[in-house]
Amino acid sequence: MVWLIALPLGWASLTVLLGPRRGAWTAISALTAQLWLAFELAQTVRATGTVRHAVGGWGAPLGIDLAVDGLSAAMLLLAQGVALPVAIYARAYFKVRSGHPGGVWFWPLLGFLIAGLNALFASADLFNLYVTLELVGLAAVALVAAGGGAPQVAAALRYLFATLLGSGAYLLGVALIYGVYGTVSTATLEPLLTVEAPRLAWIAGLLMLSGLMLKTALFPFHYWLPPAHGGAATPVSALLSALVVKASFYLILRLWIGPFAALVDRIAWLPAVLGATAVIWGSWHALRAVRLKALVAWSTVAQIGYLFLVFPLLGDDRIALHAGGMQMVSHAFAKAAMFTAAGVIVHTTGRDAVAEVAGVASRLPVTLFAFGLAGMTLMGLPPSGGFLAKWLLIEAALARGRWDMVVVVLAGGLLAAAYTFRVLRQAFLLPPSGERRRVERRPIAVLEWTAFVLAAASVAMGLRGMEIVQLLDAGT
Amino acid sequence: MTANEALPLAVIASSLLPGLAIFALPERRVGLRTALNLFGAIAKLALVATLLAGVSAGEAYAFRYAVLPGIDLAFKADALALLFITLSAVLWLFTTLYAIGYLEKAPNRSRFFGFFSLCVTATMGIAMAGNLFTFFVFYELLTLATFPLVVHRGTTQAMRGGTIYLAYTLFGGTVLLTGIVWLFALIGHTEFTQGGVLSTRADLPPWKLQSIFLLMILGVGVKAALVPLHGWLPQAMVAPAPVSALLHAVAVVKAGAFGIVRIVYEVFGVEFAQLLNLLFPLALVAAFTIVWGSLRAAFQDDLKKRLAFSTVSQVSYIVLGVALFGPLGTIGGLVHLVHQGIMKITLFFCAGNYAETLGIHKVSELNGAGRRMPLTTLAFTVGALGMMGAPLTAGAVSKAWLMDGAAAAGMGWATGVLWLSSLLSAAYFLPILWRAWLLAPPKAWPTPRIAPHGWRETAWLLLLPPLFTAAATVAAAMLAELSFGTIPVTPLAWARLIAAREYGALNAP
Amino acid sequence: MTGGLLFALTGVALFASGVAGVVLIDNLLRRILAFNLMGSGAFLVLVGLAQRNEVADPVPQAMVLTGIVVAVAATALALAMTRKYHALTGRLELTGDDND
Amino acid sequence: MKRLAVTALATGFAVVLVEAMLNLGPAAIDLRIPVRENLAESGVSHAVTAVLLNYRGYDTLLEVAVLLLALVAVLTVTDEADVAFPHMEHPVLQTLARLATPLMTVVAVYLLWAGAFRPGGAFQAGSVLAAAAVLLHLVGLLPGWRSPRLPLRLGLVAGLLTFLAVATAMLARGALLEYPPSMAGGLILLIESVLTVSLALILAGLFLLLSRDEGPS
Amino acid sequence: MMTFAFDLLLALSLLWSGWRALTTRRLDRAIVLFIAFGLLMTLAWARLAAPDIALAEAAIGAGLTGALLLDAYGAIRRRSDRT
Repeated sequence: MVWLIALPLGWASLTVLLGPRRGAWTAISALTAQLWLAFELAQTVRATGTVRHAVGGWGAPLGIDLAVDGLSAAMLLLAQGVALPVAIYARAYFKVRSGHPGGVWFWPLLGFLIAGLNALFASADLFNLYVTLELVGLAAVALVAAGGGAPQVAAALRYLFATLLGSGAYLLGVALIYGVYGTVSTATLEPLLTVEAPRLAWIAGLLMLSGLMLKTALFPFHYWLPPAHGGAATPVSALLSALVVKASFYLILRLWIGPFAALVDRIAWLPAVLGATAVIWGSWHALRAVRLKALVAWSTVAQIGYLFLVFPLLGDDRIALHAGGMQMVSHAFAKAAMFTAAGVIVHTTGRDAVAEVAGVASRLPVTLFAFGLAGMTLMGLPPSGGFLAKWLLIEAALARGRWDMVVVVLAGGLLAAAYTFRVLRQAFLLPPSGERRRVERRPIAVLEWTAFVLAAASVAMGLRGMEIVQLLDAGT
Repeated sequence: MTANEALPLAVIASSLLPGLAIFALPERRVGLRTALNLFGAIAKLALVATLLAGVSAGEAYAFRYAVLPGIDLAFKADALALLFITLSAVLWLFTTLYAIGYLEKAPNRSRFFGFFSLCVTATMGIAMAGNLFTFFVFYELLTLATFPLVVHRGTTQAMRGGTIYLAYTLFGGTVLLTGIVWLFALIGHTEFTQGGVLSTRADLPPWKLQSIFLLMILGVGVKAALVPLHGWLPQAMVAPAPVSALLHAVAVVKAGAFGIVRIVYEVFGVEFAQLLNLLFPLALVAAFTIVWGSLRAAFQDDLKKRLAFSTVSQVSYIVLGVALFGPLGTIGGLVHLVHQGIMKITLFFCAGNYAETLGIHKVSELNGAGRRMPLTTLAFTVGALGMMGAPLTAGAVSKAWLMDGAAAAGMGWATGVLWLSSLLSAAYFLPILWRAWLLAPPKAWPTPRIAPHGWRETAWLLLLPPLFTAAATVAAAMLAELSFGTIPVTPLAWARLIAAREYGALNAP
Repeated sequence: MTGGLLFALTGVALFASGVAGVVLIDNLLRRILAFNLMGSGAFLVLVGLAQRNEVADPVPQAMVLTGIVVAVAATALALAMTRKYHALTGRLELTGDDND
Repeated sequence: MKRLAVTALATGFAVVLVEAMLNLGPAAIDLRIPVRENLAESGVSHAVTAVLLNYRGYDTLLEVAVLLLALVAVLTVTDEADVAFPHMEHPVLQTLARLATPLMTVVAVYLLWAGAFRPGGAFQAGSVLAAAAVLLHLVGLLPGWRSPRLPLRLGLVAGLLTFLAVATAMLARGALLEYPPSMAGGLILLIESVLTVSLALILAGLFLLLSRDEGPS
Repeated sequence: MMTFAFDLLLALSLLWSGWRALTTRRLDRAIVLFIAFGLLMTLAWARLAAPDIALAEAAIGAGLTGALLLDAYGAIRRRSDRT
């Protein structure tokens, strides 16, 4: 587990040493090793329950503890699983666009991002989590800004202030918690934070959660996401949509079912309402988006909404939790696939307007297939992971008689279908005459197939549901 | 994994794997692609034959795979499944041959045949689904796999048809899903069982069960084209002829009808459904659809549109048969599931031939087509007569059983409906035959593409399939009672087997 | 009322005004100032509240040291991007038009 | 309108928070005790340094990573511009700076060494060195940076890599960063000294990189 | 008592300088005020018996950050003048 954090830190600094535009293979080989490590870790967790590690041998509350239970293990596996294909994609992507400013220091930034994510998923210490949040946030912002153009820098600035505001609120929350209880170790806090907790603790909880919601771009804090995710270089968009927003959501979930479990019951409706609004609002904008990548970015806003629907449904039957986990995992793969596929389309046709992808079906079948499969997951159509997530969500909602949520979920699915097919039907259209003679770049197999692999993975989740659920339940 | 578990999977694989392989094939590898297609189709037939023998001998073929706690992907090849499987497997072979001829030198054939095989796979899955979850998985898969076929031509008009098709089917799927999950939340599983899982659960509040039934029927009713959910079917006629033939005569609409059969017999159980007063309303809807479809058909000048509305009407025969409480109706409905498929595919093949050979798309252009294309027109005539229920055709058989069923169920009015629909179908088919045989051909055909060679009026692969299916239409009637020892070979015999098993003790006459 | 608590309260006020600043101020440089105020506020709360009984507590102090370094890192990045943005557009305020 | 709303919200929030703070009991846990008790094994006698590099050394490790990341980020954002021209050529200031620099270096070294038993340590020392560099730059004795060459890059990452190496080396006999008490002092000093250099370079770099993207003044 | 009065004064001046840094019209003044704020923070840390932070704040918070801000301000002004 420790190596999952140390390794990326190591190769990140190593790639700095190697210099500009170097280090692709270092990163890819290291990521392969990490994927294997994460897999091994997941096996251990499934077999023996939560894996703990007391850094410095002191143990909480004096020292910092790392703890990986089923949920964390799943997220770690997910992070490496998405990062590796995206890294392979990125290598080819920046190779063909040797002039792209985003490629100069991409690998170190990627390294720090992954290190931050892994550290975040493994940490059991509120302040340490703050540091990891900053690591992730700054790396993500830098990756966006690396795009170079004014829109990217503007988007990055928006993103930066959003994420700083978020982590600032989180930090104040941590400060209050330490003030009240004199510790920041989640394990130590859990028994202390009861319903009789002083008001300061409640405020702290609200601060931390709302700060994280801002980082997760939950409606109405979503304003920064579409420009940032839609404008960045394709591999970056993929990483951000697939992993970075998930990280802060994971933390919300972790705090919600962990330390703050006793406090949050009566406000559970709030994230759900915001989530429902996000589903509708995001889908609506995705339907109207002009640029292909903007469409995908807005769909992220909508899909994040789904995640927040689980909170009122969390309970002893862990169905809602399973739904959340399943949705995180399958959406991560699907969205990475969608962005990478969109990137291929934009790259080869040289156009990025949805209205101009006509005829792609016959020219980029693999890519379009990937896009379609990813779309399946987003729509929640079987046999995809998204479908299982939807099924579990509806099941959980029905178990508590929440028909309103059922309606939201189903409506969201139909809307997702609407904006996905908006692209697909364009792609199936015959290109207007004369289009053929347009100058186009040759499609690159690596790009096409990495997108496809990601998409296939998001669908395959639908057949491996058992394993995922078992993993999520491990160590609890 | 035992052989009995492997067989259902093999049936799925026999079209899935060739399909995936075909996707990977480059456009120009015509030979290999054809080989793959035919190999898949024939392999599937062989497997189905084994299953037929086994099931009639009382063997049970089933396979389960856990997807989520309490949710399995379950396949079972029982008698009912085999009825549908056999139909699709046979017609898939014919349609593949037809499509190879039809799409000669057309672009994107790899994509076409790839999705085509996926559709058949989905159909197999629907047929062998062991629970509603599995059924839904393949039901939606069918939707997704058909879309690229409907819009295959890539014209804006095709796109319009495709979009409408999606709008209807995805909506239907959503409603169906709601019903299924609700049921799951109530009873904790969604298995199909002989006699219905709910029949033993009279403790559950009826209104819940009734609304679940409503949701499910709405969901599958879209594909079964029950009025008013039928709007997509005529629109989807923009698809190439083989697609209309297999999908809109067999796979898609039948998937809907088949779903209704499963839901009534194996989820609710026919007695229990009767108890909840669910069958009578269903019968009414079916009856209305039968009449309405026939009426609309009569006013279509576009040949394929006319056939489409006739499909709308004919598919509801099946639903009606299911809704008629009693074994006779069941037999009638089930046997019509097969007969209507054979007859309607014949008609679509012929329509495709007219379009490909002479560029005829409208009924009003058919004058004298019989003289130029006698064989095609002959096949068309057989199919049309079958649709009217004329003697010596498969149509007559199913209609007879349905009428007996109606009588037995004490629903005299249903008999009336059937007669009325026969008259109406005569009203919209006879003019076609009259034009084709008796009127003088025009000086020039709209757009003649294929020149005649002696008595061969069009390409081999276009001509043979309709002739086969037409022959089958007659054979199904002539040899209705035929069977090899214990193995029932005709649709009718098989339907009686199913009915016997569904209604247990009281054995079908 | 102890000195620790007093500074904690000051920290709250600083944090609040910092947040208001980040949200309200359009000028990027000033926004960066506001963010730094916010941070300092949080740090004051962290140490001040922990030391409300006037006994030095090394743990939050170490945390604040970490926090300060992180803050300066963020500030540097923010400034770098602000300067780039100004170089590209000649503006110091984000406008709505580069939003999708 | 928005201005009013936000101000009102912020004020209200502050009031609520202050009110909640004013009536707050004692903390459940007091970490001062364990900090003091384990000081002996921590390898240093100054509590803050003990927390910073031993008890919560992991935070510091990640924090160094954040700094390095920030530097790389600044590198990505500021494009390959020419080296900035010195701002001013004021002889008096230059001599002053020349005198100041060695002095500051001494101070830095003292701080680093003092960190073990009284206020001070790598961060303070590093920032003093960085300040010296900034000063030299301001008076025009030290040019801004191009994108750093290999030796410089080595200096930048040395701190993190050493820290990481030591931290993971401890895995051989226990947990991450679990120094054997006997060696703790030495190891911490090693880490701190390398860190001082790297931190100085990084902090200075943040400034020297930024101050380059402008033409002649 | 005396010390508390001093703390109070310090707190108030912190708030004042911070507030002015956000509100004063001229940007350069704002930055200078911010540096002053940083130095006051140093005092505050000293009062909170946190000399380590005081050192760091002086060097990094006031020193480096201030230098960065001033430098950025200068660069931006020069560029605006050029164009």
